[in-house]
Amino acid sequence: MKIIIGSDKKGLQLKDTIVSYLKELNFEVIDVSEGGDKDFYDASIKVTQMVLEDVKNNKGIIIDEFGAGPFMVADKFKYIICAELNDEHSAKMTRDHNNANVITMGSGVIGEDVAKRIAHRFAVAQYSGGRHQIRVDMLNKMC
Amino acid sequence: MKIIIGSDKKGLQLKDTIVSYLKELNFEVIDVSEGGDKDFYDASIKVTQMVLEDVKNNKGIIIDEFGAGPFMVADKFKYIICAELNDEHSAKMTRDHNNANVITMGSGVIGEDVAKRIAHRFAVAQYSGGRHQIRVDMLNKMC
Amino acid sequence: MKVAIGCDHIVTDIKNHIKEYLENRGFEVVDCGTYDFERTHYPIYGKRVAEKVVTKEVDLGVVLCGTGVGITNAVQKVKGARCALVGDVAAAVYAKEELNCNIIGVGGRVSGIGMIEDIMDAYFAAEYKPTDENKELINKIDNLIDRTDYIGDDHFFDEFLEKWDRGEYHD
Amino acid sequence: MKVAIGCDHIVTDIKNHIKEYLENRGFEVVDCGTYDFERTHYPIYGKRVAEKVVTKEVDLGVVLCGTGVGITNAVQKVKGARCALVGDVAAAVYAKEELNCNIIGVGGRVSGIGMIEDIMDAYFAAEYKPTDENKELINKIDNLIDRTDYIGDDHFFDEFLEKWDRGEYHD
Repeated sequence: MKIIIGSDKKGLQLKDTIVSYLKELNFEVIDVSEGGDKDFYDASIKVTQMVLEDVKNNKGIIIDEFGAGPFMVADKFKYIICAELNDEHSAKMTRDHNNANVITMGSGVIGEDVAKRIAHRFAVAQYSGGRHQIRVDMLNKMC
Repeated sequence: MKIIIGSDKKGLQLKDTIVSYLKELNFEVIDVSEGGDKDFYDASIKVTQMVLEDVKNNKGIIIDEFGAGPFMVADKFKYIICAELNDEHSAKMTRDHNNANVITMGSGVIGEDVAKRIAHRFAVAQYSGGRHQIRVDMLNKMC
Repeated sequence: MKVAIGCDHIVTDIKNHIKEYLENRGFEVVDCGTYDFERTHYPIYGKRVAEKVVTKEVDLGVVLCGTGVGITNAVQKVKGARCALVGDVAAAVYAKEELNCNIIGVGGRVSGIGMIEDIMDAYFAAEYKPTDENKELINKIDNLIDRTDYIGDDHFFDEFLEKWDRGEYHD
Repeated sequence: MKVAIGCDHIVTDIKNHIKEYLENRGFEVVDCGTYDFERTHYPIYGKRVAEKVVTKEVDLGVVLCGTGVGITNAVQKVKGARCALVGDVAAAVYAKEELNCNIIGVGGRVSGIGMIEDIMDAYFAAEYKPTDENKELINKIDNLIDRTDYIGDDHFFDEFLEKWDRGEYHD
């Protein structure tokens, strides 16, 4: 499992913090936005496309100031299930129940400690499948 | 009305951002922790004591990594009503209903945009008194 | 202001509360369901809300499930939907002002009802501020999906619902 | 584990939910009220919970009101209480590990029930990690209040309740 991570300039500082943190925890992290991309659109496209290369195993994280823009971009791709996250509770639930393969976070919204916990929970969470699969099948038929 | 603001080193960056932001909005801001205090205790004592000099008019803001330590300190003083804030909703309610005169925020918990909105709402909010005064009287009789 | 609202069975009571809150503001609210607490599937309701918004049957939309993640995903898969899932006022205002967000999502088990009310106030009060830069971004987002064939197709998910009824999805 | 819990009339249903949640974990929960939705005053219940904690009648405490601000203030005014008001797991864990936080506060209209459950899990699982530095900080915090005379005084607020009954507090 690879974790692909990208950001624009406003998300750069938090992105770099999360990259270091996940590397320390021995996750395989690919930083696609060294120095920060021009805008959230470019960062989101890069992360999303690399996640789609192995969509069952890869996970993506996109950071800008609010998380909303990257969510609008990433989630438009078939087989991407993206979660715009502000809290640790959702971070746990979203892979477990929703099979999310990308998350977005806003550096202007959450602090570093909360962001680290969200990233960690997302990185370790497993999809529980079962009854949840019908909803994932429905989403994957769309767009 | 003066807004007294302080922080330890971990809250320094966010504190400086809030100081500039409130000054731009033409509030009278007194920064008691230039460069950041050694720990949250020292910053909290300085802010609290200056708020107490004119407790009906002054407001205080204390920032460290989590907001919890400053809350534990400031709220131990008679006539201080302190709110540990993570969200904009509480920021509005807490002066209106609770007559809070000090708030604390954690730079590791909330992002800059949310922190600015919290600070602004706290700065402009007025105490609505009335039925809420019984609870304030009760708090002020304690400690 | 005409607003479509949708949820899953985890948060129907909170959806009803928001509906009433918006109606008290004078909005006309189109309740796309679900209407009770019987187990159902969030994509059905997310798709319905998004379709009403992108076909201009309503002005804006509100969606929620436990975390908000599931239902906002269904929304986003509809061409023209620009949804934000928020837990604070700052992101709600940004999404509307900068990206002309047309559907706002919240997590009914994540945010409390006072916070949700504040988010609603801020989202509906904010206005899109067009700039050349954000118009181009919005255009790029809207063009990421080509398909529109499932808009208005109420039987689009039937194959999965039949599979569900046959007991083929189980824990 | 013995836990005292208290709330005001705005969030009694959420308090009941948390009580049940903690009992299902095997905790003994002492419900300090309020018990219904009749208008009352948060300092009464915050004081009760804090007193049970600082007199070691229980191990830890949980308090909530709409935002959590009011009731956590009453808690903090009791010598020996070290309360944190949180909306996330990170601050809950920090407060317990570093400051041996003995009463945790949440906002019932701010945080959703799933978030609150997660905060409870994290707070009760975390353990205080004593260091010379944090022991000194805790000591300094505890010494900020001298008075202990109102601990256990159930009539401490009577003068205000009588004034309330006479209709002297009104909007």
